[in-house]
Amino acid sequence: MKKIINDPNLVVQDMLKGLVSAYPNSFKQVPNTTVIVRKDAPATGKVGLVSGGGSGHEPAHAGYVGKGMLDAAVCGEVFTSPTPDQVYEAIKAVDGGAGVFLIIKNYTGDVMNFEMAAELAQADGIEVEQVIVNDDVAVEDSSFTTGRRGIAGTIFVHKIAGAKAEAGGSLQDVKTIAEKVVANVRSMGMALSPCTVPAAGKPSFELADNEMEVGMGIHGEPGTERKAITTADEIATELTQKILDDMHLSNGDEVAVMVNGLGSTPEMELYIVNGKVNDILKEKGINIYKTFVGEYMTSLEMAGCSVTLLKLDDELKELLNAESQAPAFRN
Amino acid sequence: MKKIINDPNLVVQDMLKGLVSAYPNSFKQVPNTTVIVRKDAPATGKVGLVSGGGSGHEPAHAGYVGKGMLDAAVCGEVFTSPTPDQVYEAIKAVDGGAGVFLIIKNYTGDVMNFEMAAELAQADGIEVEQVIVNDDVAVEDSSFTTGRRGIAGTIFVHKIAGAKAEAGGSLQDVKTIAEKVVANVRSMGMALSPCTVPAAGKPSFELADNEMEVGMGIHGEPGTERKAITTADEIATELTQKILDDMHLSNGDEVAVMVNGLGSTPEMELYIVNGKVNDILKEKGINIYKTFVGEYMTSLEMAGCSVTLLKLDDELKELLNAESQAPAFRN
Amino acid sequence: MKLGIQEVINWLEKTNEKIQKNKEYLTSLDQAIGDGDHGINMSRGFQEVIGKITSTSYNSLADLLKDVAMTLLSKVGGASGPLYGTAFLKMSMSVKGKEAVDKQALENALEDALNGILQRGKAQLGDKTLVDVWTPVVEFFKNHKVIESPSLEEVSRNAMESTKEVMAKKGRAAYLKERSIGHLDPGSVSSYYLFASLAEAIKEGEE
Amino acid sequence: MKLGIQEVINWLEKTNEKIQKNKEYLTSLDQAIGDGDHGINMSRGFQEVIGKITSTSYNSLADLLKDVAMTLLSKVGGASGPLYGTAFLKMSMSVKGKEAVDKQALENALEDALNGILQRGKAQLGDKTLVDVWTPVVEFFKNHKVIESPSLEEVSRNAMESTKEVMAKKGRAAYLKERSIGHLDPGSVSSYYLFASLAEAIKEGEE
Ligand SMILES: Nc1ncnc2c1ncn2[C@@H]1O[C@H](COP(=O)(O)OP(=O)(O)O)[C@@H](O)[C@H]1O
Ligand SMILES: Nc1ncnc2c1ncn2[C@@H]1O[C@H](COP(=O)(O)OP(=O)(O)O)[C@@H](O)[C@H]1O
Ligand SMILES: [Mg+2]
Ligand SMILES: [Mg+2]
Ligand SMILES: [Mg+2]
Ligand SMILES: [Mg+2]
Repeated sequence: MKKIINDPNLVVQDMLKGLVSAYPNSFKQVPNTTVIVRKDAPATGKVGLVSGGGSGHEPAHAGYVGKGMLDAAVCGEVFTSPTPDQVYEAIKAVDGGAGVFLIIKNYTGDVMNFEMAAELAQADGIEVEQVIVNDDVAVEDSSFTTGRRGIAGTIFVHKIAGAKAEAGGSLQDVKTIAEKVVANVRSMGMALSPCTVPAAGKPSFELADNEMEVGMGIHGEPGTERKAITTADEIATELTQKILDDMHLSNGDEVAVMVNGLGSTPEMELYIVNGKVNDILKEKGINIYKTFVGEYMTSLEMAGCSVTLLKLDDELKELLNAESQAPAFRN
Repeated sequence: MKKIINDPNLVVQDMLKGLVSAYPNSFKQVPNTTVIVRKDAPATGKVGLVSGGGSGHEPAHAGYVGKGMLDAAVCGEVFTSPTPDQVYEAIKAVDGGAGVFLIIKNYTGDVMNFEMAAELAQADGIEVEQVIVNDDVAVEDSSFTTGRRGIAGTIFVHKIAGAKAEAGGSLQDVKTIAEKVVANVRSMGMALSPCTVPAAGKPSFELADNEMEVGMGIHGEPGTERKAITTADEIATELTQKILDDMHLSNGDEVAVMVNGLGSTPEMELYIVNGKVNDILKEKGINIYKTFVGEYMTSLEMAGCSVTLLKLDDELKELLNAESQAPAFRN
Repeated sequence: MKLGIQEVINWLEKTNEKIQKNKEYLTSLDQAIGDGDHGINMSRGFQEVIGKITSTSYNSLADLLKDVAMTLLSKVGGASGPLYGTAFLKMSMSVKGKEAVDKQALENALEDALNGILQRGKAQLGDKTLVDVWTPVVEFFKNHKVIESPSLEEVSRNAMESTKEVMAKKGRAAYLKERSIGHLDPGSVSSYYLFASLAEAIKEGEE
Repeated sequence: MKLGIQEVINWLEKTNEKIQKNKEYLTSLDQAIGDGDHGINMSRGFQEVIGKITSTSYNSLADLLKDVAMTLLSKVGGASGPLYGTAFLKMSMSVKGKEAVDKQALENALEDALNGILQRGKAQLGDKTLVDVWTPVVEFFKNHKVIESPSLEEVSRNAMESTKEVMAKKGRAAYLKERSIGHLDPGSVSSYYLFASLAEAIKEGEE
């Protein structure tokens, strides 16, 4: 394991220190927690937005804290959902009287921990609502299982629900729009190499020199299929097609595209993938309204990428374009 | 070599396609070249800013093309300076009558190719000026040798010279401010792992599991020293101290800090480094005006980071804060 | 059988020892079909539990178990944190007012804990989760008047081993579908440590 | 000695063959003390040169050499592109109006080329650059009335090999300081291919 760290068990604490000192005018840390909130929190009369999850997905989620996006991010241990007490602290810190909205990625741990926190806050009289993001089409959407995971599409939920809250939307408005984003966003990813959780000290899985893993999660979980590595064009085609199979987009529909790097994939490669995604969508008559290429939801130093499509209408477009002051998503 | 690419010899071409299709409203590609220019170029009456170099440093330099920063980026083959004819095309494309300014990183190849292009453009009657960025304190600043390399500090030159040009500065004004940035910016980097040029197919150097390379360049060039890997705090201290030794900052001085990832270092680790850089500067009474943490000047998938300090005065602060619409530097 | 405060602390210390000793093993099980943090999570959590309960003096079993619950809830995280936390919280509620538990009281506490786990995690028996260990253990208590330590250990071990050949339907391993077969469920292994330790604590309590 | 258009094309084709054959070798030399692209750069450039000159018919040596220069300038990039490009541009200017070069004209052309390289790159003899090969080759021409092919090859080979033991002062290898000692300079090796091929072309031209 080669990492630029101090004590492997203190990486989250050390990271938070460096994060707050990078943006002293935008962020503050709730004392004795791993919660990052907007400096001006709570914003009176505004719905407070809280997201979070395990660390190791930077810039998710603290990088999305800022005017127009999240009010708080709860940073768990690496790849481990944060505990209910931490989420509860975040809810209290951002409650400005208009209720608090939780954006939860669909992992058993996140769902349980956030829900327990919501119960604690509700007991205090804070109104809490939530959305569960499950954009990963690699996984079957079945009610008998855990269902789909939440991956890079979550960023669009942050952005659009954040804009709604900033514009003065009620807790119910924010919930409605967040659910609309979740209903219209799909993602799929692949990896060329695993990542190493600092405290574990060894890679999460192993891949031969000619192998790639398709449909893997963002926590070093193995994917749905392992196969011989192909070209960027074939990878882009496979990911995009899998999404389109699930989305039923038609000629003339408008989408936002995100080509997301998982940690160690050079931006050059992400752009190569984007070129092909673009071709595929154009060929089908799907209009690309806006494209995001970069590292939005990573998995430590995993090599690989994901593609996300968000189907847009006028309301979503307006909110997507609204101002954001979050360090990792400036609009 | 595991990469998400098609033909290794066509990575630059494929990347440019994906880049232009990601930002169709901001960028255009000069036909039959590897030159990316602002969609509205040339801006009549504004000094045109051109930078560039080998590819593989994304988002440098095309990511810095946009209102308030560069007018054009010339993208050479991976780690290979672009040829004079390409730079010449860029100069012609952004010449709006007020002259063209070249921002060149101090590598023999870049300097020679850009200067030949400048000669061609001057022969056409276009006024051309240039600055050579040499912020890397790893390398001795000697007039008997090639001198210092240009690395991540270049981004501050783009930003500040770009703001000056956007504000209506003359070619001489832009040159003066660019030289001021160069005089006040210093960087130093280290790597934990090498990178692989796609067409070469094998890593640029080898490092044992417990080794790091200090003072290496951004092209896979070996560094100035190879030693046992230490903690993030020690790495941050070594890089910052080497810079401070060269800069003579005193109590009360103000700086901008950049902690730059080289390609595959998780943002978490960059923030850990930033936390320590912050401590060191605070301890010395140096005020941190603004901090930039992220991937600004990469070296494909190299693991490692660099630290950059820019000493500020009121003029530099104002220009640093000016609006920028470049995809990789939004202000 | 009678477990008082000392015996429960003994149970938790034995559990902690097994978890610390097998931290890397648990993590490697989770790397195979999950995200590779189960050993780290359990190790962090139980270390804190031991720190807490050995530095506090307790008059009631419920208080002790509540501290365990709250420590697990706030230190483990992931899926296992709320599940183990809920389990101990339910046990604490179940033993309220008691200074020690006999066989029946322990059975009730474990059953309440299992119900808490089921409610919180919504898994069913056979989904390849720690429910697959807790369920047969509770059944075993129900079906036997007297709890023989070796049998308790055996029941929980067999239950843990049985998770190997099933396909996961809950938790991260569910994403792997068929590929989850052939691997032990990490949470079932940590639950096995809990019950193997309970068996030891029961036995030592009788000596 | 007389080199006309055919002989110069022969020279360049032989150079190209050596470069293509040693592409990976040149790259690995550049990986050791530079950035690992010299083989890629030279291979791309010379392939284009051969494509260009074999698909064009020339009446003048100057036109041929100018096409070589422009192709190298626009296809090689890096440090070597402008240097080799400048060298061939200066040679083209030097042979203006000539249909072929004799020994003296070739000597003048090479000297002009070297001066162009020195002006463009500002390196000095001993800086561990291709100047360390070009300088002794030009000296050799000046000091000999007749150019013996084997001697030309030997002079350039020795010069190339001599770069191994010196410390770089120009080019990327300079950043390595002492650590550059013990490695051949990649540009000197490609220049050696150029002169070894020239020696062959001269010999074949005389046959
Ligand atoms: N819904 C559930 N119900 C019961 N147990 C579960 C459920 N989901 C996961 N588990 C258990 O949790 C274990 C994983 O715990 P851990 O690795 O600590 O958390 P995470 O999966 O969040 O990384 C699994 O092995 C399984 O036994
Ligand atoms: N200033 C210079 N003068 C002469 N030759 C130089 C100079 N700088 C570099 N070279 C030559 O160029 C070679 C490197 O070429 P190449 O690898 O293609 O370019 P780059 O160094 O830009 O990657 C070196 O081996 C050296 O021989
Ligand atoms: Mg986890
Ligand atoms: Mg180069
Ligand atoms: Mg886990
Ligand atoms: Mg080179």
